[in-house]
This record gives sequence, structure tokens and C-alpha cells, in this order.
Amino acid sequence: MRYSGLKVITQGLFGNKGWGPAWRNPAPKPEYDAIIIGGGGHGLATAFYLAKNHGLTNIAVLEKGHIGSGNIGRNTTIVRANYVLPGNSEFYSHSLKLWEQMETELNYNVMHSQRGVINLFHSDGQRDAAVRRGNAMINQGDDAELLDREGVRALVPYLDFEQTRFPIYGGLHHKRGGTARHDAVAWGYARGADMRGVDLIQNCEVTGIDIEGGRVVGVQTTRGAIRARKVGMVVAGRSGQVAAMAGMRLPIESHVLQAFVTEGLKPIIDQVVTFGMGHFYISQSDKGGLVFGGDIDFYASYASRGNLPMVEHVMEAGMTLMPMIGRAKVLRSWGGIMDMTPDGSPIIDKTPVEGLFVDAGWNYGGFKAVPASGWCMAHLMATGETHAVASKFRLDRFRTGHLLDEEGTGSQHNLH
Amino acid sequence: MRITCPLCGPRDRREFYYYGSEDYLTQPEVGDLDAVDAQLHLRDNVAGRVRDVWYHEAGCASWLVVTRDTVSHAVEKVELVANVKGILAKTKLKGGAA
Amino acid sequence: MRIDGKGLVDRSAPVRFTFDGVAYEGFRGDTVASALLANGVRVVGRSFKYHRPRGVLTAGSEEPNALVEVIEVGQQTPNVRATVQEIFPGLEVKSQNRWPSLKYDVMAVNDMLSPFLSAGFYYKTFMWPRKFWERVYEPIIRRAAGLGSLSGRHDEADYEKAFAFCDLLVIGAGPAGLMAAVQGARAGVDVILADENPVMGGRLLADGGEIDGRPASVWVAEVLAELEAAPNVRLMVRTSVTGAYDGGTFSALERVGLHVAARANLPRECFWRIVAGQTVLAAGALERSIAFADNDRPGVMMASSLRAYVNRYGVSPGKRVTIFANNDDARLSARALMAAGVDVAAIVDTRADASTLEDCPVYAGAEVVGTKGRHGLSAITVRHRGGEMQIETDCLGVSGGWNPLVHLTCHMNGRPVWDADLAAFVPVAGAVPGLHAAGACAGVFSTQGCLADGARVAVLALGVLGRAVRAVDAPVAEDAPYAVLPLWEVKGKGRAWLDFANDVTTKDVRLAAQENFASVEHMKRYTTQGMAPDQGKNSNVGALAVLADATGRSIAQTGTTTYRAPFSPVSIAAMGAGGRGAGFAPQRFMTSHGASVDRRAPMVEAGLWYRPSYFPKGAETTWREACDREVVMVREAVGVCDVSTLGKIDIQGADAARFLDLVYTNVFSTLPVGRVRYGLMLRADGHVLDDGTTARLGENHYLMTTTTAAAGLVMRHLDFVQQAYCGDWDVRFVSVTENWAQFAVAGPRARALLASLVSVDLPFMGCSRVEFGGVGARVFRISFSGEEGYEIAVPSRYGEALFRDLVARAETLGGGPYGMEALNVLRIEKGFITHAEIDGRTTAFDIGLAGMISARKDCIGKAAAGRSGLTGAARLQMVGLRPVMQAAITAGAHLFTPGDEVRRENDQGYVTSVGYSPMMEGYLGLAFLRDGRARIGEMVRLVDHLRDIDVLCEVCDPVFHDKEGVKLRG
Amino acid sequence: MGNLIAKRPLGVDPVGHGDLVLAEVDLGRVTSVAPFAGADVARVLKPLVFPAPGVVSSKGDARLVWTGRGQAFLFGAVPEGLGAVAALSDQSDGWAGLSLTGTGAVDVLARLVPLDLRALVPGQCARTTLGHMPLILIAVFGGFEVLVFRSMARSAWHEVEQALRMWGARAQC
Repeated sequence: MRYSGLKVITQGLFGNKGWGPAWRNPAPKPEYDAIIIGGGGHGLATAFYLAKNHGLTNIAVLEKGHIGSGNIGRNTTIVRANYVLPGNSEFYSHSLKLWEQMETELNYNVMHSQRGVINLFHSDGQRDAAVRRGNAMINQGDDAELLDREGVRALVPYLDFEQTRFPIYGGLHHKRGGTARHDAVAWGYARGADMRGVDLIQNCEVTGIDIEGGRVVGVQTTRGAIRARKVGMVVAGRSGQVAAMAGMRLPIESHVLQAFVTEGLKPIIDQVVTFGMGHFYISQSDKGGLVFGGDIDFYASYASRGNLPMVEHVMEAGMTLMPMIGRAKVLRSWGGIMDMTPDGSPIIDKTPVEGLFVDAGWNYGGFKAVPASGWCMAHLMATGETHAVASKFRLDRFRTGHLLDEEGTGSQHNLH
Repeated sequence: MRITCPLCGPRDRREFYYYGSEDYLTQPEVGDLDAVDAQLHLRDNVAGRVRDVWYHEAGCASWLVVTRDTVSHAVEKVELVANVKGILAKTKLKGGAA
Repeated sequence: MRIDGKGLVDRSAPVRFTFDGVAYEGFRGDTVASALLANGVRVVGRSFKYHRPRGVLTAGSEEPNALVEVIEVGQQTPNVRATVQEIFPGLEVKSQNRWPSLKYDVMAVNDMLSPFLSAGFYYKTFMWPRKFWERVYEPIIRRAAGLGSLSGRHDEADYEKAFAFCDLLVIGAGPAGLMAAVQGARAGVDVILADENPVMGGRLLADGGEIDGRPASVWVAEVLAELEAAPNVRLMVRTSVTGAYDGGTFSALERVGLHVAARANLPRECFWRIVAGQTVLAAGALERSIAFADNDRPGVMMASSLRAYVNRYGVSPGKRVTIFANNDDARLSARALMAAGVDVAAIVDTRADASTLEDCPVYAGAEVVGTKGRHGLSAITVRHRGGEMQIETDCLGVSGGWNPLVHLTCHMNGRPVWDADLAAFVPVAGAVPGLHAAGACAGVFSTQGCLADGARVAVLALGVLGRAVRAVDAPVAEDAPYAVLPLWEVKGKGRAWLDFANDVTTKDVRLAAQENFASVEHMKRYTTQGMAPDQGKNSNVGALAVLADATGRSIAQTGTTTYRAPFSPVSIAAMGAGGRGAGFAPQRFMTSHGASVDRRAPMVEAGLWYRPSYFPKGAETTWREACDREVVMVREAVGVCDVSTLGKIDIQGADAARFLDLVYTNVFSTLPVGRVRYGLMLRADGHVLDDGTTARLGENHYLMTTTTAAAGLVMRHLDFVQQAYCGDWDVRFVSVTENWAQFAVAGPRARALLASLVSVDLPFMGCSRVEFGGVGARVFRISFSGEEGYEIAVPSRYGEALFRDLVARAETLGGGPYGMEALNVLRIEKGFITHAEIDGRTTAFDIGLAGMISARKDCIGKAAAGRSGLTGAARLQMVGLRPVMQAAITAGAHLFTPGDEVRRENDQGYVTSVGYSPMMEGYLGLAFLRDGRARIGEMVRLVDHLRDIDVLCEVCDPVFHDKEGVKLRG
Repeated sequence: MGNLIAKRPLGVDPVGHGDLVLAEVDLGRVTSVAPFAGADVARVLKPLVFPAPGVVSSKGDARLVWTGRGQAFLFGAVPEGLGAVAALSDQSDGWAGLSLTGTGAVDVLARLVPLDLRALVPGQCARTTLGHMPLILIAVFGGFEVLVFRSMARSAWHEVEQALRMWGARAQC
């Protein structure tokens, strides 16, 4: 069923009785052309683009819980293309372009809001780094603008320009950056994939990967064995466990990233503001909650919950940067499990097992990557070739030293 | 989260710095890229019992091997790195011209 | 309506406050809600989506409707629960989410449009035209959404955080909690008893029953007296335990100063981190509603809150009250109201076999199917065996049963289980290690049961603590069985609210199911049920029961959403207490700070440190003028600069030399005593960690210098290497950064300056101990400027005096102090690197120092540095840049081959550092350029889009000044 | 040159509330002592003993305060021969000393220090944090000595003083 404003009105007049299911609940078939393990944002987008771009529709997405129950439903919804290193630049640039057409492509309002992202800097050295980044963005064909202190003040006057611990020198303004409604992205891709014939199979946990003679032939699941000659592992947060089923060790350690939302408030923060010195970022959801977060908890974890030291650090950062949020009350905190790689950049690649592909290692930046990740993973699975904009996301780059270390923090999984 | 430092006793997580898996304790030999990969990158990344390396940064400056559960966050054992047997044996140290 | 002779408020202490500008009077002990109800105020807010008038629903922190703004001079606090906020003289309260007024709210038009605003409608529309989302639709949606407002002004108030430790933490001071605390107190362990209310007693005060034949409040007072007298017990009132974390750690929010007018130094709130050996959770239970048509009108309240208002505050929320319930407990409210002389119009009990003993009409097997009253309830429609009837009533108490407050037991990913007998979720034992639920939150609902359970569970917890004790005998109290017949919704026409705070009705939940948002998480996210300020405390169980019904599953199969901290909302200011302004990170001051400030030097952050940017002189108006002068001063005379921020590590022991050989790429064991060597350190992954000089002070004694930024990092690294790899080596090290103030004296007249102080003749890269007037000092002949240079270190107490002295001496030689700006230009001229160049991605190869990785030995990072990706022509290599025509250039610009199109694919590198060299009368840059060393002499195009710079530069050797080091060596 | 003038890390006057006093203290001579492998420090240190973790060994005015793995700070004169058996470094100027003594010292420090301070009694010490600052905390009769990096002394003073003020205001509430 096509969605539109007119449909909302006509349905409303008749008691909303005519809305059909957003997707089916199919039983798994014994065999598919391809299987995507993981019904999160990346997995659903992969399925969608396999169907849409490559005409592969006899495929299934296997999700152990309900679709969108991983990090796509547990993030701070920021969308941006402001990377500095070649390899990342082109990928996130491509992703942002896909975001800009997502609503049309999916016929689903994901509330992609290009309200702008402002990265603050607090010293001359940080300004130089921001300028380098901004120029890289422009060289890539994206947008960036340098704000001085007064330029920042004009946009976000509520910052503490007088007393904050690390004075605000200026900011890098990425106007095409912004936010989106995270769940809607999962639902939109799910609905889009389902409409094209993809089987979305929920409550179906993969328990084994069947490999014969060095190639993948199917998977074992809690709902029985399913055969397929192509299998994509798209399970960020659990990549290590799924890869282990294929006898692989990945360059990934799982960590918990906490985030927070306040009670609903009238509009007060209009952009996404990031405070690098304090590891703090914030935006306001359309419902009115301030959505904010900071760094990962720094210890390996699968608990999807964190501890107080990072909670307090994030709040203290908020109080030094924008003490006007002091009276807002945190309503809820949560933790997502992040695939942290040794250089902070992701992996979209073949594996040593023929027909088995991996899309993983999104660190804490996976949300904005959803469309391009799906696009490139679909390309890889369909053609066997790495997509041009994901050509650096190789599995063996750590071993060879061809790193994509945006932060320059080195081969330590938790520092990116 | 609280970690019982063998020297300082039970302390809040905020006093500690986390490095990563105990794989970091194995220093690779020059030329052995598999060992470099194993030390720096590849991880079992277990959802369950792990041994990882922490530093009592705000305390006694001891490096620790902490045996704990990544799902429950329960801490089972804390040892001084310096007392963990086998690290030196695993590390074929070539440094130190003196 | 105030009831004489009832309640625990202080009738002798009237308190005036305002609500929406109108003055009201209450008594000390009243909440805003109780005082407004006493004054007959029924509408206190507007709902989130449909802007329907809303009144007080509950008497606790779970309140979804009565959210207000508390106004102060120049500041305001949004979304304050009127049911929690205590009144005090001068308190100013405003309703929120309405415009222009609470009574006439324009956005109430949404209520008429509700058929089109069903669950998730916005996902299906507002997509066209694309640009309209940010410009039209989203701004309208944002303005309509949200509840209260922030002021937009800095929160200048005081907040604090604190740590507390105890053997036994008891959360909640109702019957179970009080008994648990008594048990702990008598066992002699350290006890903390925390309760969110201003007075302890919990439901004992609200229910107003008897214990041991006397009023419950008397028993509470006696118990509290005992606890207050016990030295091992700490009572924390107004303290809500908000989260359970690992290792027995709990977060709690204490409302310290919110019940009084603001006063100096009194924190508004305190955020506690409580570490407990064992914990008894006695959080109680919350009454739940029943969904029926128009059940959200002001005057429809939770049945149990009615007796709380009567017994605690002496207030009747209505003149003619009705009760609608599916359980016996609600009868307590009817009895309390009648006992207080309030007219109870009827009891509508859904159970066909309900007792009819009360002295009022009881309709058994009946349901409320509708309500009337535009701005407050005036009548209800009841469907009973005989048909439908209307009852005129201004207050309806609803009870759908009770939900144990299992929240804290679920903060570590535990899930509660469905208890069919109680028709409620109950906690699973062990879900939070060391935490034991007792009383109502464990599903024990009678007062007698709670008292006994509190003692029983405390005995269990004390046993874990190694205190074997016997349970004290519980006093005698009400012990009626809890009889409930589950009913979640009264089906029928009209909208029946589940989530009052987010305006979610049963229709929304059914629509979600119809659209296959059938998992409880999907339903929650699609309808927003449970995402409002009460986090679904009032609606979660009801909503999932409706979802279960709509999807043909049981409630147990449907499951719950995840409970997460905080239990009740916590202000950012409280959790971030201390972070305001400079409190976010410690400030580090050099000993020369005051002397630099005296000279009007702008002090700038360098990590946590503050360093002088430049020292303005005379008529200089820009930093550049001062910087240029200081550079020339150092090149031609002598300059003095405080370099104390560099890390200094004292390394001793028989294996010290061997240790340095391991951590540095180059060899230090061959360094003669009395000499200094530049060293390069790698991370384990083969990239540059840090650089600096290390002096050999004695055979087994070295002094290592690190960069300012990496001082802590290097210390940690040394500790790691030593403890992990060479624990058996005899090497000891300690930071002495803070102990020494160190000053660089650089320039052609540096030697003259030094000679005026002390007689010492040092070769380049030599070091020596000296004495100044009895003060032991160290002199190193090292230079970061390219001039002949010395660094003089004295114990920090003498730092300021030495700095002033050195500057005075320099001035007599035509020199003076120089700051970070000049220091930066000087080092760029010399091609010396800082963390602008070694930014964590840089290899020794990149900066032309691959030769420093000794082939004779291993070192940390050597194995990883051997990877193919870390060397070679594809790497960006450090070079110098000189613009043609003396044009200005900027750091952060990117480099391109002239003639190439400026786009990412052609990117050749970038500029790390730029300075204007007054000596060379032009800008100099350091840059990383693809295969750069092979391109020296070529031209590159430098482009900085952000600052509109596009110039050609010559690629040069990075050392611009004194390439042969003649000046350095003197 | 003439004599260099020595400056205290802070140079502030004591503040307090009731009998609770926060003051800057002169630490005197402080030397870090890290015994070399296998060296017999006990003989040289007598009558002090090299302290176990968290312990202060004292005799008269001389104190040996445990400050970390294999390390203690010696307050007072350095016994002859100690340098042969242990790595010694002068720390007299590296740390600023504050004292907080009187009623409420535990409560005030509980605002900043993540330890159960009631359990820290004279003769004991701890390495921990004061807010976000490295801390050597020494329990003394009636209160604590608080040692922080010299460069952070102002921040430390400010934080303790602020905690003290708020505690005082609560007491009056």
C-alpha cells in the first residue's frame, strides 16, 4: 500500500481500518539465493538493495529478535558526511546522498532532517584539524563551512562562551548533516524489502553456518536449516559470535555505548552540536527530548547497559558547554553494543569462505552508514566485487597496515 | 562497576583505564605479521568470560589482568600483570642492547 | 477540598504560592497537587498530543498529567511533578504545553483532528515536497510537541554529587523497608534507608490503617525514632534511588533544596553514588488504571491516590466520589473517603461476585463506559447488569490492580515474570546481584505481609553479609488477601487512554498490531506508548495486555519492554554537578603563570595546562606583531620560555638503560653520562607515540622528557612495558613533572645569560647539575628553536622567582620572554615536529626518521612498523612548503598537483602547521605530501576552500633555518 | 645571583565551617622511594618500615607513606645509604598539601573521593582521585591530608572549598 497524506485522511475518515501490515510474517523456505543474517538497519538495507538494484528477490533476512532491535533502534540518530580520510570520505558522501532520497525511495517518512551539524573546536590546533576535515569534505563534493566564535554564537547562543573549561574558538558547520527517526529507517527498509518479495523472518536465530569444501552452503537456525550459496553476516554488535560460527576471528571487540534522552521540551536545540574536548554531542528530537551521548564505556561488553562514570562524564560535559540544559531531566539511558575495530572504520568484504560476506565493524557510527552499507554490501554479494566507494573497507587492512584511523588513536579497539 | 585491585582493594571503575584483551600482553617478534595481527587486531570477543588488561591509573599504577564476564559484568578475578605467569615466556623479548 | 482533622500537613503553617499567576494557600507538608486539589483546582495541564485538559492522576512521582514549570527569577524548571513538588512560601508554578492559556489552548484543535493523527501517521505523510520537511512540517511538529520549556539561560545554581557506602541499602521506607532497616540496624551493620518522600512511612501514611491496634503513623514514628537514634543508620529522605549498576553501585537523587526558596550555597539536588554490600528493594507497587472511553478527564484519578490525599494531606479530591475497580484494595479508598465524611456516590466493581458491604451503592459486575465534563468530570456512564446509567460525580477513583515496582531489578537486563494470580509482573530473584525485593515490589500486597517480608528479606541479606540473625517479629496489621480480576480495557466506542502522558489510546495499540508492529518493542516505538515522562509506569502493563489481546497472545508471551535507568528522571545538572565552567577538568598552572599574566600575556589552554600565547609590548595591537618580535628576539638575542609542562620521568636502576632501549626506537644504553639524546617512541602498532629528549644523569639514572600532550600516555606506556614485558628487570621510574619548573633560554645570547647566572660549560646535548644560591638546579643544553639553547630546571617553589630573574636578565641582553606563538614559528622554521605532525597516524617513515629505528635491537612497535602499509611511496611524507609571492597559507589546506582538478581523487596531502617567519619574511608550512621527499623542488597547489586560499607552493626540505645546525651547536 | 624566593603552591588562608578547617600545609621534604630489586631497604629505613599498600609507617615526625606499586613517599630526612638500595626522587615541590580536619571532614570529602572514608583511619593512606585529580590521601587524627599535583592545587582547593560551603549550607537547612 502506497502511503500519502491523502491516504492518511481517507483512512482516518474510515476509522483507520484499511491499513495493512507493514510487512508479512513468512515462514522460512528451505532454500534462498541469498541470506542476510541480521535484521537491523544494515541488513534490511542490504536486502532492499539486493532486490531493488540487483533484482535478487529470493532472499531472506534472518533476525533473532524483531527487526530493528539492535543498534538501529538504539542510537542518537545523527546523519553526516564529515570524514577526513580517503576511503571514508567517498563512502559517507555516497551515504548522505542516499539519505537525501530515502523518503522517495522507500515511500516512508524517516524524518530525515538536515538541520546541520556543528563540530566545535577549542584551540588553534583543533581549528587546523577542523579545517583539514572541512576541506576534505568539500574536495569530496560535500559541504562544510568554518564558523568563528561569533558565527557559532549566532547559531547556538546558549553555549557558555564565557566560563566553559575549553573556550569555544569556532566550529565546523556541516549543513547537510542532521538527524533522522531511527526506527523509521528500519521499518522503511523492511517494508520496502518485503514489498519486493524479500522474506523477513523474525525470531529466527542463526546457530551455525554450514560450510562445505571452503564455501558456504547454508545456515542452521532456531527455525531449522536453510540453504543458500550466499550468506551475508550483518550483525554489528554480535559480529564476533557469528563469524566464530564460520571459524573466523575478526578484528573486532564489542563495547557498550550509552546514550540519553530527556523528557520532552519545547524546541531549544535546533542543530546537532558536538563538543570534541568533552566527548559530548546533542540534538533535540522532534518529540522534544534532548538526545545526547558521549564516549563508549571503554571496556568490552555485551550488556547493552553502562556504568556511572561515563554517565557523569557526559553530564559534566553538557554542563560546562551548555549549562542551560541543567534543568532538563534525563528520562532514559540505554546502551548499544558496538563493533569496535582497531582503526575505527568498518569492514565490508568477502571472507576466506567462498560465498560468505561480512559487513561489520561500524564502531559507533553505523546509523548514518545504513543506506550506503546496504548499497555496497548488496553490490558485493550480487557481483562478488567490492563497490568503489567501499574499496578501502577490507578485512585484511589491519594486517597489512592500510589503516583508516580517523581519530589517530591507534590499534586499540576502544579508542575510536 | 567495581574492581578489586590486588594492592588497593575494591575501587570504583572510574579509577581504572581499560586497554583490551590479554592478547596485548604478547609482544610479537619482528617479521611475524601473524603475531602482530593477533596482538593488535584479532579478538575472540567472547560474550562471556574474558581476560582483559586494565591499569589502576588513579591508584597504584598496577597493570592488571581482570577475569570477568562481558554479559553480566561480574568480575571473577583480578591479578597483577607482573604476577601473571607465562607472559614473559610468550614474549621473546629482543629489546635492550645493553 | 480540605477535610478537618485529617492529614499530616502542618495546619499551623499556612503557605502561599501561585499557580498560573493566581495565589493559593496550602499548608507546610502539602505538595502543589494536594494544595491545588484542596483549592478545587482541577485542570493543571494539557496533554502532549491532543492538548486535552488534564488533572492530577496520582499522588506520587509516577504522575503523568500534573507536570508544571517552577519559576524562579531568570530561571525555570520544566516538567516538575506537582505531586512531588512541596510548596514553600513564594513558590511560583505555571502550567505548560498550552497557548495562550491553560483554559483556552489553541492546539486543542488537535483533539478534533485525532482520526488523522493515529499512531505512526507521520511515517506515512509529510514526504512531499522534499524540501518542505525541514522548512514547514518539522518546525510545526516540533513546536506542537514537547512539554515544558527550558529558560535557555545558564543554570547557575549549586548542585552536588557524593559517594556513600553501606553494608545494607534499603530502598523505600514503607512497611517492608522500615522493617528491613530495623533488622539491619539491630544487627549492627551500616544501613542506608532511602525514600523519595519527604517523610518516611510510604503507604502506611497514605493508607491510614492500624498497626498493633494503633494508627500506623504512630508505629512509623516509633520505628523512625529508633532508626534515627542508631549510629549505624543513615536516613535519606527526598532521595530516589534511580539506577542499579555493577558491583552493588546505585545512583540516587536527593532533592536537597527544592522544597525551600533558593538560598546561597544550598545545593538544589545531590546525585549520590551508593555502594552497598547488600540491598533490600522495598519500592512498593503502583496502582494501574483501566482503559475506558474518555478516562482522561480531570477528576479521574487513581483510586489509591484518593486515600493518600485524604490521609496524608487532609484533602478530598472531589465532593462526590465514585470508585471503579476490579479488586478489593480500592475499597480502602472508599472507606477512607467515607470515614472522612466525603460523599461516595457509588462503587463500580467489575467483578460479578464483588462484595456489597460498603455503606454506599455498589454495582457488581459493572463497568464505567464513559465520562462527561469538558474541563473536569461531571458524570460517568455505568453499564451494569440492569443496563446503563449515569452517575453524577466530580471524581472517579480507578483501580485496575497493582503493579510491583520491579524497575531496579531489571536495570541489569533482567526481565520480570508474569504472575497469573496477581495478574502482574514480579521480579526474578538474582537479576541484580545482591539485591533482594521485599514487600509489594515482590508481589506481597497486604500490610502484614509487607512487614513480615521486609524482615524476612533483610535477614536473608544480612546472612550474605555474614550476620546470622533472627527475623524480628512483625507487628500485626491488615492482612487481607489481594483479590483481583484482570480487566485492562472496557471495550466500546470512543477513545480509551492507556498512556495519558503521550496520549496513546487502545486504538493506537490495536492499529499497531493491525500493521504488524506486533512485538511489544515495535508497538511501543510505533505508538510512543511508554516513552513519556512516566516511562510507562502508569500504562505499560495495560498497553501490552491490549496488544496481547489484539495479537491473540498471552501477556507472558508478549513480554515487556526494557526497564532502564533512571527509575525517575534526574536533572542533567545533578548528574553533571561540578562540571560547570572550569570544573569540568582540573586546571594546571605553571609556576610562571602569575608572572606571565602580570605581563598581560593571554593564557591559552594546552591540554589541561595554561600557557602564555605571547607577551604584548608597547603599542603592539595584534598577536602577530608580538609573535614576530619574539621570534626575531630569539633569533637575534635571547628569549625565555616556560617549558615546565613537558613530562619529566625519572628513571633509575641497573636495567634502566636496557629499558630505554626497549621503549625507544634508538639506543640509549650508549649515551654517555652527562649527555642528552633525542628519542622516538612507537606505539605497539608501530606508529609514533611521542618524541623527546632523555638525559643520562648517572650510570643507572636517566631523566626522560615527553611532550606536554603525551606525558600521561607515556607514563602509562612505560608502566605497561615494564610490568608486562620486563617485570624482572631492575628499573624504577616516577614522574617528576610537577617537581621541577623548567625554562628554555634560547638565542645567540643564551650563553651570556647563563654565564651571568652560573659558571657551566656544556657541549651541545650536554647536561649538568648546578647550584643557584644554594638551590640545586639542572641545566640541559637542548633546543627546540634551532638557536643555541639551554633549559634550566629548578624545584617548582623557585620557579616563579627564576622565571622573573631569567626574563630580567634576558631583557638586559636585548631579549625577553616568548610565548607559544613564537615557539611554534621557531620550531616550524627548524622543521621540528609537534603533535600537529605526529597526530597518531604518522609513522617514523613519514617524518623522515625511519633511520632512527635501530637495526641492532628490538623495540616496542618495531614488529608492527614493519607492515607494508606503514612505509613506501604511497604514504604521505613530511615536507616543508614555501608559498610563491609570499602569499599567506593556512594549516588544514589540502595539496594538489598543479593542473589537476581539485577533488578528493587528486588529493596529494595536507598542511599541518603554518607560521609567518619574520626572518624569511614569508609564510612557512609543514605538510604531508604523497611521496613528498621525492618531490622536493616541485610545485604544489595549496587549496583551503574554507578560507578562500589557493596558492602555489614550493616543496622544500622541512628544515628552513640553519640546516647544518651551526647555530644550535654554537 | 641572589637567593631565589620560594613560593608555596597556593599561599591561601584557611577556611572553615564550625570546627571543620581546610588549610594549606607545608609538606616539608618529600622523597619518593622505590626499592631496587632484592635490595635490603629494611635495614636502612629502621625504625620506619617500607609500608604495605595503604599503610603509613611513622616514627616521630618521619613518615613513609605508601603511594603506589613498589613506591612510598618519605616525609622527612633521607637516611644515609637509602639511595644505594632504592631509587630516590625529590618530590618536595611536586605536590601541594591541604588538610581538612574537624567535624564533617568525612562528609565533605565524600563529595569528591570515591572511597569509603570512614574506613580510612590514621595510619592509613590511599591513592585515588579528588574529583578528576590524582590524589594521595592520608588519614590523620581528626581528618585528612590531601596531596595533589602542585599545578592542580588551585582546582583542588576550589573543589574542596565548594564542597565545604555546600555542606555547611545543608547543615543550616
